[in-house]
Amino acid sequence: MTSASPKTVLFLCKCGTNIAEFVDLDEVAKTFAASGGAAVIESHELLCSPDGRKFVQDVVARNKPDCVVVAACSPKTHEKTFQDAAGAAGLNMGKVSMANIREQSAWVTSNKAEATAKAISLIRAAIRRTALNEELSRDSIECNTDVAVIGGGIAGIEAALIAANAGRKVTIIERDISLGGEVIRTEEVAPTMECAPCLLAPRLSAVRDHPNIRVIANAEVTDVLGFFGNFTVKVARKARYIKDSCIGCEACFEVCPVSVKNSFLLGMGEKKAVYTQFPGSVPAAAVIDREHCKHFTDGSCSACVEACPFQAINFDDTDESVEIAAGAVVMATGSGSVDSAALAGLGHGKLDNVYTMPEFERLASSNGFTGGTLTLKDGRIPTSAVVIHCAGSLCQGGLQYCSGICCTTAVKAGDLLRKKCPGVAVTNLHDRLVFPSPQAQAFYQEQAHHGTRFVRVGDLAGVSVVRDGNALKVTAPGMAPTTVDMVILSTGMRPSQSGAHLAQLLNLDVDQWGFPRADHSILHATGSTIDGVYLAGSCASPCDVTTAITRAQAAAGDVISRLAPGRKVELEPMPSVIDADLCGGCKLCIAVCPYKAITYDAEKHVSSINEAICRGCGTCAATCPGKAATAKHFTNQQIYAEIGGILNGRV
Amino acid sequence: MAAFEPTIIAFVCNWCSYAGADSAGGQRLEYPASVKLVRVMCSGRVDPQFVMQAFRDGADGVMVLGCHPGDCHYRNGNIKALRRFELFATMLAQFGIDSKRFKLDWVSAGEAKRFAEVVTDMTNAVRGLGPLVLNGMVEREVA
Amino acid sequence: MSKTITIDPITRLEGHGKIDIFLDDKGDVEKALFQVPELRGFERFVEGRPAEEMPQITSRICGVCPTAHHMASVKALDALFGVVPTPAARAVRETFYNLFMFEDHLLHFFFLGGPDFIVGPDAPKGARNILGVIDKVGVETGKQVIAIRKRCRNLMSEIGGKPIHPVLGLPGGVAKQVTPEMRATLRTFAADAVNFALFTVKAFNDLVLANKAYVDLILSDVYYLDTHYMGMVDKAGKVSLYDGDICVVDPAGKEVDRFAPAQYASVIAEHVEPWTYIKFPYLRKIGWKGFVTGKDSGIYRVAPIARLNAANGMATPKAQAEYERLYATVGTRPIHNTLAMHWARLVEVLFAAERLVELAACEELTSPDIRNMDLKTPREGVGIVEAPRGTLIHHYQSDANGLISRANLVVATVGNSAAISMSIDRAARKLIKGGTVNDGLLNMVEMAFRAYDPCLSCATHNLPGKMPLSVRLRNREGAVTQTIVRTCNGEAQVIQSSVSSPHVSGGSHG
Amino acid sequence: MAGKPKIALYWCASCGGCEETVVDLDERILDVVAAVDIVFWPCAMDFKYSDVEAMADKSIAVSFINGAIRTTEQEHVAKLLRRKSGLVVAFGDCAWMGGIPALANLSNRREIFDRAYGPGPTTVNPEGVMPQPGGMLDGRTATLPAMYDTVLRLSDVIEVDYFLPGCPPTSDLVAGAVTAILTGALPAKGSVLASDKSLCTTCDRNASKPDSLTVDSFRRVTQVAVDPTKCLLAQGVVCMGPATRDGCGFPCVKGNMPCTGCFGPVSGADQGARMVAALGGILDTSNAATREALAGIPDPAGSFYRYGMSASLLGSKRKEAGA
Repeated sequence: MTSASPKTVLFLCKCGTNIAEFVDLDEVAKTFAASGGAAVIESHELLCSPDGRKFVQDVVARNKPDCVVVAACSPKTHEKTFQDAAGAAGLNMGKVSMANIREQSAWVTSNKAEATAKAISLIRAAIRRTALNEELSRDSIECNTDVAVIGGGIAGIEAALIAANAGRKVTIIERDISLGGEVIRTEEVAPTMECAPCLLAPRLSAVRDHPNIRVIANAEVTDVLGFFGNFTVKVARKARYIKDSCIGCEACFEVCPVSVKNSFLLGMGEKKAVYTQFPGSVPAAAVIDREHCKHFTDGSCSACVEACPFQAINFDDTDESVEIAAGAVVMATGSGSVDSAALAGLGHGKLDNVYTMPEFERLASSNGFTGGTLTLKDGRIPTSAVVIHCAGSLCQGGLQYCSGICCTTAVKAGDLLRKKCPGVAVTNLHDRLVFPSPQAQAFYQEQAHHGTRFVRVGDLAGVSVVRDGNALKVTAPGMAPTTVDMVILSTGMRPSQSGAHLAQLLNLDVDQWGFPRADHSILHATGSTIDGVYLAGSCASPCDVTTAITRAQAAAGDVISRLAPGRKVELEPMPSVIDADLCGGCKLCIAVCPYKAITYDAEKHVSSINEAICRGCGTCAATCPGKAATAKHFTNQQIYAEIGGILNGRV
Repeated sequence: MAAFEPTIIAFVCNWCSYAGADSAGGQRLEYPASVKLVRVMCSGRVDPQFVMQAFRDGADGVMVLGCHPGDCHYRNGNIKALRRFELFATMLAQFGIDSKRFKLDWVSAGEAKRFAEVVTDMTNAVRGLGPLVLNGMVEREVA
Repeated sequence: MSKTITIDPITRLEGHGKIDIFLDDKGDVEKALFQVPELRGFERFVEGRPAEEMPQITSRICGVCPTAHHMASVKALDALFGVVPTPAARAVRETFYNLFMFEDHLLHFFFLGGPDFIVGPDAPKGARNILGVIDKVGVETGKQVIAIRKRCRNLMSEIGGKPIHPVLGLPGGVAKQVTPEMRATLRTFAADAVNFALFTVKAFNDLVLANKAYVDLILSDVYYLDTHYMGMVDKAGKVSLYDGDICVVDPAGKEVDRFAPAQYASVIAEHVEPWTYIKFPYLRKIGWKGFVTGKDSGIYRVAPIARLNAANGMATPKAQAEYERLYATVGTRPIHNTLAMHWARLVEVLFAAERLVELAACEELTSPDIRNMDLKTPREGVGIVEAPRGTLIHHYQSDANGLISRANLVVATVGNSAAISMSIDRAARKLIKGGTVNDGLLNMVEMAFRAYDPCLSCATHNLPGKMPLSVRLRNREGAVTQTIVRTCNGEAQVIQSSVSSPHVSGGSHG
Repeated sequence: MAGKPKIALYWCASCGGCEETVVDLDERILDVVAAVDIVFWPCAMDFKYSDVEAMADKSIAVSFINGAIRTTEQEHVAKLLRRKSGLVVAFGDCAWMGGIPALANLSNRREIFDRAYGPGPTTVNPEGVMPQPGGMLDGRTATLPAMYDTVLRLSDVIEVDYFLPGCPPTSDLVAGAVTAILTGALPAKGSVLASDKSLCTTCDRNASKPDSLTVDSFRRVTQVAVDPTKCLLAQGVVCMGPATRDGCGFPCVKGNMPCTGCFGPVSGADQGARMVAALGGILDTSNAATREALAGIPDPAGSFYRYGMSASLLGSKRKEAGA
C-alpha cells in the first residue's frame, strides 16, 4: 500500500489456542510490519472477552486510526462486537472489518505454513478493502404506529383487537356493510362444533366499543402507497344513507315497500331496500339499497324517514374517498370458493337441493333464511343426503391442490344434518381423507360411529348427480347408485377476488395458485413480499378458523413489536444507491429488485432507490449496465481491492 | 519446481454459503488453503465483472456460492445469479477458458461437509488444468 | 510467454502502401514494388459470428465504401438463407446503393483525384488539394459540392441509419420502411443530382478535355496497360452496379466469360507473394503468369473503366451519351488507358443519378412489405456488387444455426492489386533513367497509383490534400542509394545515402 | 499559416471511416481548415532517425490517431507522434478500445495467416507462401512490418490524453472535440469526450420500455419483425443501449436496428460484463427453458465486445506484460 493510504490498526486474536496454535501470528505480524500494511499491530489472547473489547477500545482511542481490521473469527460472530468496541472510541462502524482467519484458515488447514500464508492473504484483502470503506450509519425514520386492517372477518377482527389493545390506532376496512366474514355465516365450527356466531359476538362488540378501532364498512381499498412505517391506504366508502345514530332497531324495515334478494342469504331469502345483514351487526347502522329504494328510483317513497325514531335516514349521504395513514397493513381478505362451473357435472346450479358447503352452511345457519331449520326446496325435511368430497378440487377446471381442511367440514355436514333432521341417512363419498389435526381425525371417527357412511371412491371425477323424480340419483364408480334428497358438495378454498385485486394494488408477489407469497415461507410466513404488509387469515392459503386466527395473532404481534410508539424504524445500514449523474434511466434495475424499492422518474430520466424499502442485497448494483447503482459497503472498488489483496503476488 | 497449486476465489453469499464455510470451520473440516472467500450479501450481487477481474488478476478458478433455490435471503437473488452465469459460461468458453474453471453452486448454512467437498473438488479439477493463461494475455511476439 | 519485440529501423516510417524501386548498375529500373504492409484478418475473425451481423461487421473493412461491403454482405445473406428480398426491399437497397455510388465517386473526383486535373499536375504543390480545387472552380461551386454531398449523406442516414457503416440490410429485406416524406425528398434530390452530375461532366470537359496536355497525358503509354477487364452487367449487357452477372472481356474486348455470383470461385483465383500482405487475383482458366499484361496473362482489372469495357453500354440515356463520347474520344475499345478511369467514373456518377430518378418514381419504394422472413436453414451464399473500386465479392458458409464457419472476401481494390503494381512498375521504368529522379517523376507515379482510387492507399485517406510518397532507390545489393520524399506540403527532398548503410531507408506515408 | 495550431491525423489498423467522418463535417470543414494547419501525416520530417529526433517535441498541437495497434510500424509511429504532440486524441473505437479488428483477439496471428493465405475458395498457394518481414522477390528483400499476435489499443503503447468514442465518432462529436481543444475547454486528462450515461437516457424508444422489464427469451433480429415504435429490448432483441455510452443520437435505433454498442461502455465498466449482468438479470424463465431463452445470444463475446475486445478484461493484453 502507498504511504498515502489510511492509517490502519490490525488486531490479531489468538482466540486462546484456537488460532495461535495453527497460524504463526508472529510471522503474520512481521509480514504486515514489513509491508507497512498496518501502522499498528496488536495481538491479544481473546479479543471478544470483556478485557479484549476494552483493549480494542483503548488501542483505538490511543492511535486514532482511520481503519481497524480484526483478524479473528467469523464476522458473523463478532463483527458487531468489535464495531461497538471501536465505536466506543469514536470510530465509525463502517471502518471496522474482520479477517476470518479462524473458521477460514486455522480450523481448516493442518499445514501451519499454508494456514499462515492464507491468513496473511485474507488479512491483506481485509486491509485493502477497509481502506476504501465509507462510513455507515444506522439511520432510522419516524414512523406511524397506526395499523390498517383490510378485511373484517374473524382474522381481521382478531388482528385489530390485539393491536388496539396494545394501544395502536386501528382502522378496519370492510367491503360488506358489516363485519363478520365467513364465520358469521357459519353455524358451527368443526371439529369442536362450537357455535360460530358465539365465537364472534363478543369480539364484534369489543370492536364496536373499542376507542382505538375505527370501522369503515361498505368500502373498498383503491390504492396503497408508501412503505413500512409510512403507508397511505386510499379507501372508497359507499354512501350508506343512514347516519351512525342508527342502532339497527329495524323499525324502518317494516315500512319499506321494496323487497329484493338477500345476498347475505346467498339469494335464498329476501331483504328490504333498507337493511342490515343480521341483528346486532357491527356497524349496527342499516344501509339503504340505492338501486332499489323508491326514493331513488322514482322518488315516490320516504316511509323510512317517518318510521325512524332516531332521524337517522340521510338521503343526502354521498360516496367518499378516505385516506388512512398507517405504519403497517394487515391483509385479511379471506378466501373464495370454487366457481360452480367446475361443479356443473355434479348438478350444481341446475338441480334443486344440490348445495356447495358454504351454501349448506347458510341453509343450516340460525341466521340463515329458514332460521336454522334444514328443509328441502319443497319444504320437506331431508331423509337422506350425500356429501361429495373434493368437489371442484384436483380435477379439470377446478383447484389444482388439496385445501387440506374441507374433509373436516365435509364430516361436519353429517353432524349438522343429524342434529337438525333426526334419522337422516348421510353418506360421504371421498377419495383420500385429509385431516389437519388429531382432533379432526377423532371427529371423523366419531361421526362414522354416529352413523355417517364413508365410501371411498377411487375416481371422484366419475361421480355424477342426476334428477330422479323429486330426488337426486348419485352414481359413483364401484358403488351401487343411490337416490337421496340432498347433495352437498365439499368445495375447497381459492384466493378471493378482492384479495387478488388488493395483491395487485400492493405489488405483492403471488404464487402459481394466486395466493400472496410469504416474505419467507418458513421464517416469516405472515409477512408478505412487501415489508410492512402482513397476511392474516385464509388470504395467504387455505386454512381453518383456528389457523386463520393464529395467523392474525402472529401478524398483529409482529406489527406491535416493530411499531412501538416513540421508536423509529431502523433502516438498512447498507442500502444500495443510484447516482443520478450516472443513471441512464434504462430501468433494468427495477425488474431485478426483489423489494420493488426502485422507481423511475420519467421527467428526469433517472431511477432512484427508496432506502426505507431497500434491504441492500445489491442485485441492482450487479445488474446496472451503467455503473450508476452501488451496493453500500460492497462497492465494486471494495470487492476489487479484496480480490487484489487475496491475489497479491499472482499479478 | 513445486507442483502447481491453483488459486481459487469463491464469492459466497453472507447468509448461506459464508455461514456454511463457518460451520465447516467449526467442524474442523479441512479443505485446500488455495481456496479464498470473498463475502457478498447475496449471490445476486456477484457481478460477472468480479469474476473476470479475478481471472485477470491471476485466479485459476472462480466459484460463486449462494443459497439453494427457494432459500435466498433476498427471495430470488440466487436465481438472478443462475440466469446471469448461464450466459456468462457461454462467453467464458469463447475466451478459451475451460468450463471447469468457473462454478456456480449452492451451499446452505448447515452444509459444512458439502462446502468442504465442493471447494475441494473445484481445486482438484483446476489443479488438473494447470495455470490459467488468457488468450489476450499472450504477449506481442513478432512473426 | 517469451517476448521478442523487434522494431526494424528500416520499417520505421512505413505507411499504408509503399513503393520500392530497385535499380540496376546503370541506374535504370529493374523492378518497382508496390506493397501493402497490413492485414486485419477479417476472414478469420468473422468465424463464429452470427451471419446476420456480417453486413455491419464487414462494412468495417472500409469506411470509405462501407455501403459496398454492407450490400455485398446482405446479398450473400439472401443466398445463405435461401430467401428472395421483397420488391420493396430491393428498391430500397438499390436506392441506398446508388446514393452511395453517386456520393463516393463525387468525393473522389473533387477531393482526391480531381486535384491532379482540375488544379493541374504542375500546379504549386500546396494548392493540390480540395482547397485548390475550390479556388479553381470557385467557392460557390465548392460549397455546392459540399452541399449536394451533405444532402446525399442525410438521405442515406434517413434510409439506412447512418452513411458510414449503415444498418439497413437484413437477409430477405431491409430494416426500415421508406416513408412518403423520404420519397419526396429523394425525388427532389435525384433531379438535382442529375444536374450536378452534368455540371461535373462539364467541369471535366472545360478543365481537362479542353487541355491538350492533359489529354496527351491520359493517352500516354506511361499509363497504358492492356489487361482483361471484369464488371457486372444487367440482362441487356449494360453496366449494373447492384445486381447481375459478371462479365469478363480480354484485352481485345472479346467476352471470355460470363458467370453468376455463385460461380465466382471457378473463374477467379488468388496468388500470394511473400513481400506484401495483399493477394493478387487472376483468371483461374489462364492461371498466374507473373506480373505481365496481355491476353495470355490471367491478370484482370476492375473499377469504372473495367466496368465500361466489360459492358456494352449504360442503361440510362444521359450516361449512355457520355459513355459514347468517352470511347469516341479515346478511340479504342476496350480502353487500356489507366487515367481514363476518372472519366469513366463521371459516366457512372451520371448513371447513378439517373437511376435515382427512376427509383424515386417506383411505387414499391414506400411499400411496408420490406422483409421476406421465410428464411431457410443457412448453408452457403455468395453476394457480389460493383463497388466504386470494382467487383466486390462476399462468400460465406455457416452452420445450421447461422454462425459463420468460413468467409472468403475478394475486395474491389485487391482486384486491381496486380495492375497497380504493374502501373507503377511501368511508370517507373519509363520515367527513371540513369538513376535520376525528380519530383515530377514522383507525381507521375503517384497519378498512376491514384487513378485506381485504391481504398488501401492514402488517396482515400488523405483528406483533403495529397499523397505523401517516398521512393527509395536501391542498388543491386538492396542498399538504399538515394531517397526522394515528396511531403505533404509538397517539397521534394533528396537524401543521398552511403551505400554502406543498409538501414537507411525511406517510406511512403500513404 | 504559421501561427495556426498544427493538427495531425494518423491512421493505424482502421478502415478510413474516421477520416470520412471528418469529411462529414461538410461546410464546417472549411472553418476547421481556416482555424488550424492540418498536417495529416507527420511526413514533413526526414527519414533518418536523427532527423526525426531533430523535430521539435510537442510541435504538433494535437494528433488525432485512429486505428488499433497491430504492427511494429504502427506502434513506432504512435510513439513518435506522442513525442512530437502536445495532445494525443485516440480517435474512434479502434484506437480507443481495439474496434472491430480486435475481434481478432478471439483468435491469433497464426490462424489469421492460415485463413488469409492458406488454401481457400480462391487462394491458390501450393508452396504455402506467407507474407513476412524480409519477404523476397526475385532475390530482392522487401520490407514488411511485423504483425503482433494481439490487437492493442493506442493507450497500450502510448499515453493518450483524450478519447473519442464511436465507429466512427459522429462528426458533431468531432466538431465539438476540435472546438474544445481550440478553446482549451477540456475535461480532465484521460476523459472520454462524450456523455457518461447510457444510451437509453436519450433514446426515444425508452419511454415504451416497461418500468419493470422482464424478458422470457432473447431472439435474433432475423427472427423478429421489429416494431419500429417499441424498445427493442422489450421485444426480446438484444440492444446494447443500456450498456453503451450516450452521444451518438441512436442512428441505429432510428434505422430500426438494435444498438451494437459502438460508443463503448461508460467509465469503469466492462461492456461484456455489463450486458451479461443486465440481460441475465431481466431474463424471466424456468431453469429448464434458460438455454433456449438464451439461444438468441449465440455469440456473446463477439456481440458484447464488438468494438472493444482490446479493452475487455478477458480479451485484452495484460498491462503488466507491457512491451
